[in-house]
Amino acid sequence: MREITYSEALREAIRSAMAKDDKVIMIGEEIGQGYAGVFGVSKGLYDEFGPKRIIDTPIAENSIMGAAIGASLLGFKPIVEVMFADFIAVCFDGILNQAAKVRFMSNGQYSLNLVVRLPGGEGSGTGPHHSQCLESLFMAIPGLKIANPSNPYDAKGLMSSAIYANDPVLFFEHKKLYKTKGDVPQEDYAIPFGKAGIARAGKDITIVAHSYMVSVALAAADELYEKHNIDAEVIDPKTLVPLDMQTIAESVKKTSRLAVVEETYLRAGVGSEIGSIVSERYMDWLDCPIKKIASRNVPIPMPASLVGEVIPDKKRVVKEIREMF
Amino acid sequence: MREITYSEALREAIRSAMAKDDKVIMIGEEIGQGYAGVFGVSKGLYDEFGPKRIIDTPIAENSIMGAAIGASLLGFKPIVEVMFADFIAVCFDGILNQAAKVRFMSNGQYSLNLVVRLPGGEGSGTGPHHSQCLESLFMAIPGLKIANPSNPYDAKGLMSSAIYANDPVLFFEHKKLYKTKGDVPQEDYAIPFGKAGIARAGKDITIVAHSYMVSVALAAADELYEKHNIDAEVIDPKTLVPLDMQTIAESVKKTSRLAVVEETYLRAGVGSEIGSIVSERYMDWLDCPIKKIASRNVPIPMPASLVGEVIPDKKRVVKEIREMF
Amino acid sequence: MDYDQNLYLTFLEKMYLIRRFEQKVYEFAERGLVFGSTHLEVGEEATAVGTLLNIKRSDYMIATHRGHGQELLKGTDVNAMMAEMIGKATGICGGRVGSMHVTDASVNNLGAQGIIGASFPISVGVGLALNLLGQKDKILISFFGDGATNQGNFYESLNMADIWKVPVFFVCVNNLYGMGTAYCSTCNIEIYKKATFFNIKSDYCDGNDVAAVYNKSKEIIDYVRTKRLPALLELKTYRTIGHSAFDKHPYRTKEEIEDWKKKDPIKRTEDILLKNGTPKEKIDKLKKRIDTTVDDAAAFAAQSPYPVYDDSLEQ
Amino acid sequence: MDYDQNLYLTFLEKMYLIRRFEQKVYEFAERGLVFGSTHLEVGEEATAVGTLLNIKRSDYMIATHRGHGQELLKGTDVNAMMAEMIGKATGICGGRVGSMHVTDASVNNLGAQGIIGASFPISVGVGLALNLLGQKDKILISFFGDGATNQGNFYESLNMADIWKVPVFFVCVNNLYGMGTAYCSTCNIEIYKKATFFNIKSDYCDGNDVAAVYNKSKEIIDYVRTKRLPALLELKTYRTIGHSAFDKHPYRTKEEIEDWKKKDPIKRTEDILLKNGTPKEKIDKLKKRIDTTVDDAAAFAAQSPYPVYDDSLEQ
Ligand SMILES: Cc1ncc(C[n+]2csc(CCOP(=O)(O)OP(=O)(O)O)c2C)c(N)n1
Ligand SMILES: Cc1ncc(C[n+]2csc(CCOP(=O)(O)OP(=O)(O)O)c2C)c(N)n1
Ligand SMILES: [Mg+2]
Ligand SMILES: [Mg+2]
Repeated sequence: MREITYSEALREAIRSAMAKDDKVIMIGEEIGQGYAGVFGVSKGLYDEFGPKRIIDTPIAENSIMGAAIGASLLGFKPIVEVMFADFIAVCFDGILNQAAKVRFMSNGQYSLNLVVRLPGGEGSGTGPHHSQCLESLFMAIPGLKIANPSNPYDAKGLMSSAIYANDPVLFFEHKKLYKTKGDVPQEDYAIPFGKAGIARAGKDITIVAHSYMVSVALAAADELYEKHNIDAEVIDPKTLVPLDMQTIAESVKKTSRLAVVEETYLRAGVGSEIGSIVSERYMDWLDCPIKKIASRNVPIPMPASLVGEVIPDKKRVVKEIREMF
Repeated sequence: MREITYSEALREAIRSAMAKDDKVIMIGEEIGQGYAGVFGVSKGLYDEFGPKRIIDTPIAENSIMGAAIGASLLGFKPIVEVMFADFIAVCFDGILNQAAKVRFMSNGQYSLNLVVRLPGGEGSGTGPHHSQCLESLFMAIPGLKIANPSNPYDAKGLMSSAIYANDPVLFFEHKKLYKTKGDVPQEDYAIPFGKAGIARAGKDITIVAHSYMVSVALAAADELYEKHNIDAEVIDPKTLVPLDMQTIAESVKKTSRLAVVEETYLRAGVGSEIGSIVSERYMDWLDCPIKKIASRNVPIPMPASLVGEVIPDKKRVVKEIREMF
Repeated sequence: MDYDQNLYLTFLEKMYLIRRFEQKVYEFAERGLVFGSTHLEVGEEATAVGTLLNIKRSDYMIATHRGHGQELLKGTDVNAMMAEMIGKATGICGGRVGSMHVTDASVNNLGAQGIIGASFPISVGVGLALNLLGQKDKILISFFGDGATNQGNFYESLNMADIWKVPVFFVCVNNLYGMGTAYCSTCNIEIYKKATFFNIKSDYCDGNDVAAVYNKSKEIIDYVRTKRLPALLELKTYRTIGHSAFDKHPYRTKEEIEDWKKKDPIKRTEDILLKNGTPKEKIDKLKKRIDTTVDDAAAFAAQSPYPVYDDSLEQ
Repeated sequence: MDYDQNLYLTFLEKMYLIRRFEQKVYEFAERGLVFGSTHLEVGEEATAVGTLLNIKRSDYMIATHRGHGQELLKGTDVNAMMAEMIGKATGICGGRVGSMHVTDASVNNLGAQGIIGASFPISVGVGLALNLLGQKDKILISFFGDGATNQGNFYESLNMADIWKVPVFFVCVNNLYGMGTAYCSTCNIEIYKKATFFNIKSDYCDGNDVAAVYNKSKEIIDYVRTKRLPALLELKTYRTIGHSAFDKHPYRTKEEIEDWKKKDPIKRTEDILLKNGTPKEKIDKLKKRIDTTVDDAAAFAAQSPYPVYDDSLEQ
């Protein structure tokens, strides 16, 4: 099959939706005439769809979010690019108090098709204001969906679903993934929300990882298998909200061991949520305590010497998982 | 001992610190000449300390937070009142990207004494924009401390510590607690962060609850004891960050059962964090799965008929805990 | 404009409807039936009536937390409004959200925000959407208070409104205070001037003179509708009651309040009608009719059931 | 002002220091030693130099993401600056945060924000603190770009600065673009005018004319310092390089860039010195000295160790 990058896959989903449905628009800083997106996702779209569909804005995140919410109330399907996920803090009220609550507060009179693209994660020294993985925070806000593709195939399929999700979707992308390549069909397809994937089948331990950490978990799984005779199953939830606990549970039932690997922070992270659900519902299936392998509770530093200690890497994952046997 | 309300206890701590240290100031909307705080916490302080120490502002949460951060950088110890915790969304960038990161980013050259008072929780129909318990979100942000007093005694003692915490403190208060009374010594005292309290000793199950939910848990514990022969131990963490896992663990070791009761949301809530830590470290001590009893993942409605189903009450706590035996 | 008895009767009818509606809400609140707080606009009724009589049902609206009049005038059913006030299942939002957050898609009321300032960026977005749709007629009317204009969002959105040329009619109900804080203590600039900074057509008028509000709005709405450009109107008025139902408003002097009570827009309109020969009986009959409407709505609301929780609410 | 050779030599020395410093940063970046992105200010050096030569070490400063010049001029040690650029433990922030976030408490540099607009409210807070302290001398100089003035925070903070009367000197380095976006496409108002809306003293000048910047700043800083009131100065300039180190800046025309290169502030200053009789050798010597300073700093940085993680960083 044809190989394309994660950026290209995202663009393909957006382009196709825009071509078919003139209610699909993009709003953000530097997405059109300037940079065509800092990570190049909207490359070429301005030329194709023009300034009415690819809408450049001033540096004013509140207005970007407001523009998207307002347009969505009138039936548009805006895709917002927040240049770096960290900047969502500037328009957080739009997320927490407006977008997430429209459906409930209007008693279903309005619901929003609204994708908020959030390039997150550390990318070779992007530092404390341009590296954060914030998805765990948003899991605690009812009314939002959260997608987090780990590869080009999922990026395209999840984006296609997100545009029509009928609820605001926080679409967490990852800097280290944009240039990675993978097989992606030319034709349109949608990946349903709430259905996890098995990135690697195995029988000895279940590792749940999302976004960029899927590749770290897979690399660790290879080493665990080759050097330490541990056959790990790697589950990629694809969407954190809704979360496919069934697939995770089935895997844990088989392996009797659970580790969660994430770039979000250890405290109140994704591992906390998944770990607690497993201990609530499936405790009897576990042969050993669960393990949360996450970023340490430190703002993300710039130099590699510190980043390597803060964010989980293959070495740490291998070490921590070996301790479970 | 003398009984005073939670509001009065907060005021006593603030008043005393202000009298002793002229770097302690208050900043917020309607805290001085207008309402003296919507919940009356700053009553009388404007008359006593004047407009230079009790600083009224326009409706401009970003400036309130910025004023506090800036003043704190110059050695002041500001106490911010965000009128309702929900409004922190408007100045979230100040919390996430500035206040929380100052110590780390400056390499310890600056650290902030900064208390952000956050009246949270549902209060007889305050509805989706004035009722949220957001503390679980903030647990995932390194660099912040989180205090959550459940009674007047703790309110005074934790506030005294918070003002000198040398890191930003999100001080979550609760609307339903302001008028509750309790024994509070006249003299100054400080309650250390990171030391949980045992609100009720018991041997059959550990219930962790914070803020207003401590009283709900205590009421449930009484009924469990009287009607169902279950002797619950109720632990009040007092601060969610730092979190006193040791006290919780010792209790679980004794009781072999754990439930977490909270007004924050079920998904990615406090129970997720505590539950996952217990299953990571103390799984062998548990006789049955942990239980998370939290607000359902729904924006907070207005009418009691819906609120009663969304937020845990005594009846639900009793029912859910009985199911654990 | 020539004097038009029918128009003045409409002014009176609509303002009186708001007044009576809110009196009933206050009664409900006194009886403990209103959940949370409710913000009444007693004394400010001319602002909603004068503006919205020029607005079509197909136009969009964003109301404020003090929005009962705006919502009623946009066309929401009185019964469904009243039921919402006391959180009943027959309320316009199923009773979920109460007084502060009325949304009514059937009349293009997009919803009121409890977060002061949040409506500005959304208004720009609605205007953007109208532009993208190629709309040549519909506009948005977006209400806000004086206090809200200190939020950074306000200025940011005015700039966006200017550069994107959105057909939004920004209406400031300037009642001189935001809660207990006088506007003049928070900003040294008159509100209508703030829009002129951004090259936006802007004006002000006496918000207690319903005819003045009506005429000024008519002109500005015509401008927004035909030119497809933003505009702002500041209406100077006063709430003669507290910020929320049981606020004793100690931050204002008795004299100030009494002065403003003399400028009551309903009383003023009645006086004009009487002076121009409308028989008192006609006015009494009109009021009677409204009284009945409101009483019926109150009875409807009182008899309606509370909403029932169901798991599908979980998100 | 009369021509003063020593002053011009100082202008040259400081601007050349910034230029050389950033050339070295660029070299490091090319070699992959700079973590993340770095924003150079080639062409804009007169803005930092002209303003900060009038600022005392005891004054406070908030710099921008494009702040190397501001930080060096405020007095931070060149070695510690350079080491921070490549994330070394000897850096001014222990190498933790790199180019974009320099803080130096020893010279009252309060730190630069990576979040555009975040510095405005903090600046108001610093000004408030200076007022509360009863300071009669110290002020804050707060830098920002043209693009930042579209954030709502900017306007909100100007209003606060006005009503609280804070001793803050707001300096806008208007390089015509925010990343790839021309300011004129985002706002129809000139930046210095925005402050006049809020009754704040405001002015602008040619940001590539270091003497003009120096003189205008001197006057305004004197005003802020003695009157204890806010003021704003807009400096019109241009970065002749990309937004960040490897940005190929396709959003600007070659002609525009070449035009501005002709206005290079360093070249202009050198020409004035030469024209007024300063021997070329004197200038060369001065440059040589700076070259050595910067080379030494680069060597120091290169030889320094990377920071080591320790558990006490956890929060
Ligand atoms: C972001 C935010 N800050 C503060 C409040 C609390 N609050 C509710 S109404 C109000 C006053 C608003 O004043 P104004 O805009 O003049 O409207 P008015 O109430 O006078 O009609 C305030 C401060 C809020 N709801 N949201
Ligand atoms: C809140 C926020 N939005 C967007 C960005 C991305 N960004 C970094 S620099 C920049 C341009 C800033 O323009 P300006 O203020 O003119 O400063 P300049 O870079 O031209 O010096 C942008 C948009 C950011 N860092 N923070
Ligand atoms: Mg008002
Ligand atoms: Mg610029």
